[in-house]
Amino acid sequence: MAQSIAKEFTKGLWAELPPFKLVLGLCPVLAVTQSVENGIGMGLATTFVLICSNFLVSLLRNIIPAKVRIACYIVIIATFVTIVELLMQAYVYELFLKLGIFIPLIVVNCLVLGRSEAFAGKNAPHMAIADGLGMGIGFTLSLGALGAVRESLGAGTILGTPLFGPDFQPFTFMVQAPGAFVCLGLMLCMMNLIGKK
Amino acid sequence: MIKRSFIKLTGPRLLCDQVEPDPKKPETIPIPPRLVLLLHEPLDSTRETLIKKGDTVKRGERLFLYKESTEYAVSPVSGTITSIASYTGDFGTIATYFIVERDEKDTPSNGFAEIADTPNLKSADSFLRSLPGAPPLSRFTDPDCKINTLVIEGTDSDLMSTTRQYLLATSKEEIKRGIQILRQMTGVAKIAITVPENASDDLSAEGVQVFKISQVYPKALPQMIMQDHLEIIPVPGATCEDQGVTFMSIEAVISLAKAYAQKEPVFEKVLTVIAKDGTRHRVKAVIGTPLHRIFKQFKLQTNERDRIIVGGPMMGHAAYTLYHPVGPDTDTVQIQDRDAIPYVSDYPCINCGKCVRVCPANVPVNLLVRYLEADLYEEAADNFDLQSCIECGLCSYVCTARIPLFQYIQLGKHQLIELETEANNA
Amino acid sequence: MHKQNKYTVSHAPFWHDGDTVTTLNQNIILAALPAAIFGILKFGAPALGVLALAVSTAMLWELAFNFISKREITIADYDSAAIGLLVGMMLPATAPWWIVLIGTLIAVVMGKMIYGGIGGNPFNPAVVGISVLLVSWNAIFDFDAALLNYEFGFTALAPLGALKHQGVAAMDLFQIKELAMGNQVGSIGTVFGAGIILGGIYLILRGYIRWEISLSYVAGILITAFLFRLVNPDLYASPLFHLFTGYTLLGAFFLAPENSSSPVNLTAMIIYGAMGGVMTILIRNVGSYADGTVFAILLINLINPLIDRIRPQALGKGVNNA
Amino acid sequence: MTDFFVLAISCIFVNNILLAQFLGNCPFLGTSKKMETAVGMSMAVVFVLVMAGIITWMTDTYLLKPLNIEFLRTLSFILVIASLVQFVEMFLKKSIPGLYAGLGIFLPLITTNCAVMGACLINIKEEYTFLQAVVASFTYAIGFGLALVLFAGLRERINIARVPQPLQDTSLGLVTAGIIALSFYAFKGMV
Amino acid sequence: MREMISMVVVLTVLSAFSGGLLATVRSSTQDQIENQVLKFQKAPAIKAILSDVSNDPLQDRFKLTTDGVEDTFFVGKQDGKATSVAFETKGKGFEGAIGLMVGIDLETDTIIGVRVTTHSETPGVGSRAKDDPSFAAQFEGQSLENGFSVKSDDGAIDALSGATITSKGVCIAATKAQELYVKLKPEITNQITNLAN
Ligand SMILES: Cc1cc2nc3c(=O)[nH]c(=O)nc-3n(C[C@H](O)[C@H](O)[C@H](O)COP(=O)(O)O)c2cc1C
Ligand SMILES: Cc1cc2nc3c(=O)[nH]c(=O)nc-3n(C[C@H](O)[C@H](O)[C@H](O)COP(=O)(O)O)c2cc1C
Ligand SMILES: Cc1cc2nc3c(=O)[nH]c(=O)nc-3n(C[C@H](O)[C@H](O)[C@H](O)COP(=O)(O)O)c2cc1C
Ligand SMILES: Cc1cc2nc3c(=O)[nH]c(=O)nc-3n(C[C@H](O)[C@H](O)[C@H](O)CO)c2cc1C
Ligand code: SF4
Ligand code: SF4
Ligand code: SF4
Ligand code: FES
Repeated sequence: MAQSIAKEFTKGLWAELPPFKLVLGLCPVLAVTQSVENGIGMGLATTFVLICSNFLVSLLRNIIPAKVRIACYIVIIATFVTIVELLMQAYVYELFLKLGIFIPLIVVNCLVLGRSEAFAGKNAPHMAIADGLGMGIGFTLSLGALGAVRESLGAGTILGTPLFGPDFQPFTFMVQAPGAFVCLGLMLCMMNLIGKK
Repeated sequence: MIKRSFIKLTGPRLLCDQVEPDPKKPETIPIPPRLVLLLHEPLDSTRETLIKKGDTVKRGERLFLYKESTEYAVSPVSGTITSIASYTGDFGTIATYFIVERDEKDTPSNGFAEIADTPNLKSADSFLRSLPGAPPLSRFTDPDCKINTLVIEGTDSDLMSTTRQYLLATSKEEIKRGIQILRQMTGVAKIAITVPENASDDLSAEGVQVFKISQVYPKALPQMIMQDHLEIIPVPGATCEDQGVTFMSIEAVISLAKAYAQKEPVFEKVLTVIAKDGTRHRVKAVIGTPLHRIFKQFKLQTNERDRIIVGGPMMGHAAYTLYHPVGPDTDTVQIQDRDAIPYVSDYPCINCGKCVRVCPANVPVNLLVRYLEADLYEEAADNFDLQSCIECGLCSYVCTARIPLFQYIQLGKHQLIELETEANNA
Repeated sequence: MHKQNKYTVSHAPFWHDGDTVTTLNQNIILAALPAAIFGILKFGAPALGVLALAVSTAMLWELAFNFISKREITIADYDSAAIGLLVGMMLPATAPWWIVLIGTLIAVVMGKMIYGGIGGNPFNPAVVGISVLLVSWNAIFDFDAALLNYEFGFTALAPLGALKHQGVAAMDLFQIKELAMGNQVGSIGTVFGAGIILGGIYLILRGYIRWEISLSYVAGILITAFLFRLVNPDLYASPLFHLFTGYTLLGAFFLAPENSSSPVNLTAMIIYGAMGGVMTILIRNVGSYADGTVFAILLINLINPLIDRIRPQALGKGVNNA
Repeated sequence: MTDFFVLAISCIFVNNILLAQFLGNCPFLGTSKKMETAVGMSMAVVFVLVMAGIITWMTDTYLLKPLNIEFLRTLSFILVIASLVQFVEMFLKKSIPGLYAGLGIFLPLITTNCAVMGACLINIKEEYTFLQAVVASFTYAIGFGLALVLFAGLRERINIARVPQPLQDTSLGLVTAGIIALSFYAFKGMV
Repeated sequence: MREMISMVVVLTVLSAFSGGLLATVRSSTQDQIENQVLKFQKAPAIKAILSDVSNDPLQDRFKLTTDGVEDTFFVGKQDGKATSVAFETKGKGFEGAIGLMVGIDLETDTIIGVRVTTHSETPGVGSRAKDDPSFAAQFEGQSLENGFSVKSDDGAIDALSGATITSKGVCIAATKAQELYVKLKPEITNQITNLAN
């Protein structure tokens, strides 16, 4: 039992690491990873929604009629997204401004709905939480890593701390839109290389 | 053979050779003691053949491999069969060869003589298929083809070759007689003859249309003639016969005339042999003569890794042995020095577009080759016009990346047929 | 049985016109030399340094990629050398070494090698390299600042920069003839318009680039600039001014006709070239950038696969079996 | 009129929803391997985005704002879009089966497509009037389709090139998308 | 039929629950959110501009409506007397709108200072309008008789190198502030008197 919880948790960290292994939920990954802070913030917001919605969906899985399940999932997810939205506005407003439209868009993040549909709707609550937590942490780490690469090259800093000397002229391509695609593509290539070995 | 001109705005303009103004008579090659006869039917080692090693054959006798065989070879000499074996051609096509050891008696077979009084399509087809020039008589008897046009090719379709032009210029009488026989025999409505654009057209009196063919390669190819002169657009994937047109070499016409005149098939084939240095020898050799006999006559040296080309440089094929025989349709043979052989590469297409510019059939070769390389034959045929290719070889000739494009295309067409048969069998 | 020679057996055709990828690239480099050498004479040793570093690093990046991906070594085809040279020619002589290094890395690896090497790249590699540099270190391409320490015998102002800042009045500072002869401030290999045209004509005559693309590109530039000027001569510069400044001519003869990323059919080539010219002028006259050539070329590279579907019907296509 | 033209140019090119706003990337990568699917998806997006743009604009203007419950925007928009897609699907299935056969498989994908939801939210954020919202929705969708179709054209070629194994497919697709986004810099500052 | 009912019931209950939950969260975060908006978007700029005031300008604020647009004005006082006012205007930059807080001395009608509040300019290029104090300093002490423009438009402002468009955007915003101030001066004075009472 414990082992399988551990399994559900760890699969999100490598075997099904979003967004690399499941190429879903790309928009926030690309749009908000100019910095580590943004990436992790977005990741945590998504994780919160993932865990809560996974839990509630799983709890209600026997009550929700199959035909309206997607609608119910959407209501549940949207509720938690709005809660995150409000909480972030109230307590981490600066981050909220940077993430902008992508916070409400968690509601359509294919990853969140995908987990409800593929996992939470069929499994017990504790498993669903483990799954949500694993996927969420995997997602957060991915966003953080991407943010780290982009921020360090594109701005010469990590979490705002300068990495290089004052003469350094940052590789701004990395923090711009095209750089996001290129960076994610190259990271995916790295993952493929590592995965093959 | 570096052919690139310095200024190349418009791509290459390859001109077919023209026969010399006052051609010499061909030199006759003595009939060799042993002849190699090719038969276009595979040998099945599990079955007993009709003809066996040690059998004797008469001059003009037809050799069938099995009882129900329709393909046959004709022995130009009387003698003994000393061996029967398989011969591998392009794309794994398997033929069979016989070796006939000539005897001194030279006994004729009188099969053809019996029916030679009244020229008739069916009997001609059953005796004269391997006349010099290889008349496509079976096409007329094939109920699936409704042939209404016969085009006699007095022009050589490939570069370097001048054999047909030579015959056109020197055998007017036979040609006229041959055309009469053909008209009578086939009843075909329209007969045309192709001549080089600067030749005199004193054949028109015969009620034969004369097509003047540009010297520019590949204007003398059957599909080009259909398009330019018959105004029939060749349909991709269909043969000329499917569209009611058949092409016949001028030598076939001449041989038919001679055969009916002397009531015996003829065996002597005219061909042009081109040495490494480009000197030409016009030759008359019996069908089945191994090439090395001819080379010996002119003291032509061949070395390891040279290339022996049967046919022209654009569409011919390379023989792997000097024992390759003169066939009914062998018009040209040339030896290419190993240092003149252009290399091919497995580079990817760099999209330079030269092939597209040069292709007479507007095939998007640059894209086609990518699909062929990826073994996507059906897609290649559906979207990239594989079947429109008329096999002129120009794309390979110009390819900057030196991809064997023409080979890929032929392979693709071959694979398509395989896929189709597979689908039909399933 | 006597010994048989082994003959070469392969498929027709048995002749070839003699072109190879190597000769193609050698000729492109040769054609680029007049403009490049002019740049070296004008900007001195630093220009030579940039070009040499660009060519050598471009080849090294390809070599490294060949090693890492365990593929055949392909640098002998001079393709990377040509890419490196073009990247170098688009940089100012004072570009720091690391800019050159990063520029060729992106051009060769991201522009070409990851697509499977020569022939696979959907975008012009040199243009990919330069455009990434441009959006990252915009200041490097501020030619006025870059060439501050040079003494020239002519107006030492980058023409397109002056046009963007001072408006069309800036045109009076320059004479077309002077611009064409290379008496202007700019990157190493693009100031000498006449030299680029010379190289372009050489390539066209020798059939190494598709003339349809180059000519329609130039026509697109001239016609669009002319139309803008017709509408408001007080706002927009003349066609010839646009032609002989910035990367225009390099774009027309060396960048747009890059084989792999451009179309091969007539109509498509003309649309492609003309679009490139039109977009270049649009960016200069309406958009943000002083010189829009590289983005215009990326854009036409992008539409290439779609427009190259416009091609003549293949023989017999669509004919019913009569 | 010129205002709408400028808005249209802005939405199609300058602020392209995919390449400048980062919305709708999953279908961008997922449906661009073949030209056919790219065209199908593009048409489906045009269809749905215009309707969703109109309905969400009305929801926001006539329901959420008057009742001062804008905090329910996310919830109401996603519900409206999801039901709209359901409805369109049923309608097409019954009435225009031909179109349904073409678009059918793409419709469910659209529910979870940032492009649709995102464009609706942008309409509100930018405080567009009704007509502006309609034009913006339509032209955002056109911009989406344009980018998708161009991308598919490239990918069809890339797919048959000799791409090193670890880069194949999505990885190289992303890098290519990056260069496409770079090429759209051409339109910077044009409106 | 039973299924139908259960579908409707489940959806309704879920929606009601969601609405209730959200309304609760909303009401408990509302004030906090408003504070945050002021604090993060306006406060730093206002504090920087109205640095030597004795009151809290965030508290002493009023709203005015012109042409249907509502603007908030923040009043700075010294020794209980209103000496300055700050408000925000917008200009169009390279990537989008640039928000500019403009502080004005009520007596001399000159600019005390300006600060960029919100923008989406390129990091390292246009973003220097916000980060580079020397750019904003050019506006200090300028009179409000005319608008502002960069030198290439025959104005007096030195553009940021490589970011002329951003610079123009800031000038547009400053010019708007000037126009607004000239137009609203009487009303502003009015409101300030009201505020004092
Ligand atoms: C692999 C590697 C990457 C480097 N990347 C950068 C870089 O991106 N930016 C930079 O300013 N310096 C970079 N450096 C250079 C050093 O960090 C150091 O700043 C430099 O040697 C000092 O040179 P300078 O004083 O001439 O600027 C890099 C060095 C190495 C070895
Ligand atoms: C495909 C093929 C390959 C042959 N290879 C040889 C060979 O290697 N050596 C040989 O002596 N004869 C070879 N022959 C020829 C016959 O075996 C026979 O020897 C030939 O007809 C002798 O001809 P000649 O007397 O003119 O040399 C070959 C024939 C064919 C069709
Ligand atoms: C990646 C990139 C980002 C840019 N960002 C800005 C910007 O934020 N603000 C701006 O005014 N110009 C920006 N530009 C525009 C260029 O700097 C352009 O040259 C400028 O509009 C003209 O400014 P200049 O006259 O000072 O060179 C950017 C250019 C690039 C390549
Ligand atoms: C891989 C590499 C990247 C570099 N990138 C930068 C850069 O982005 N900005 C910069 O000013 N210098 C860069 N440098 C160069 C280094 O910092 C250089 O010594 C000084 O910038 C020269 O003033 C780079 C050096 C290397 C080796
Ligand atoms: S190409 Fe045409 S003429 Fe030639 S053999 Fe085939 S069908 Fe006959
Ligand atoms: S061989 Fe090549 S050039 Fe000739 S028709 Fe076929 S595709 Fe065209
Ligand atoms: S000639 Fe060769 S390299 Fe050039 S486009 Fe054709 S196939 Fe490609
Ligand atoms: S996350 Fe945007 S479409 Fe999937």
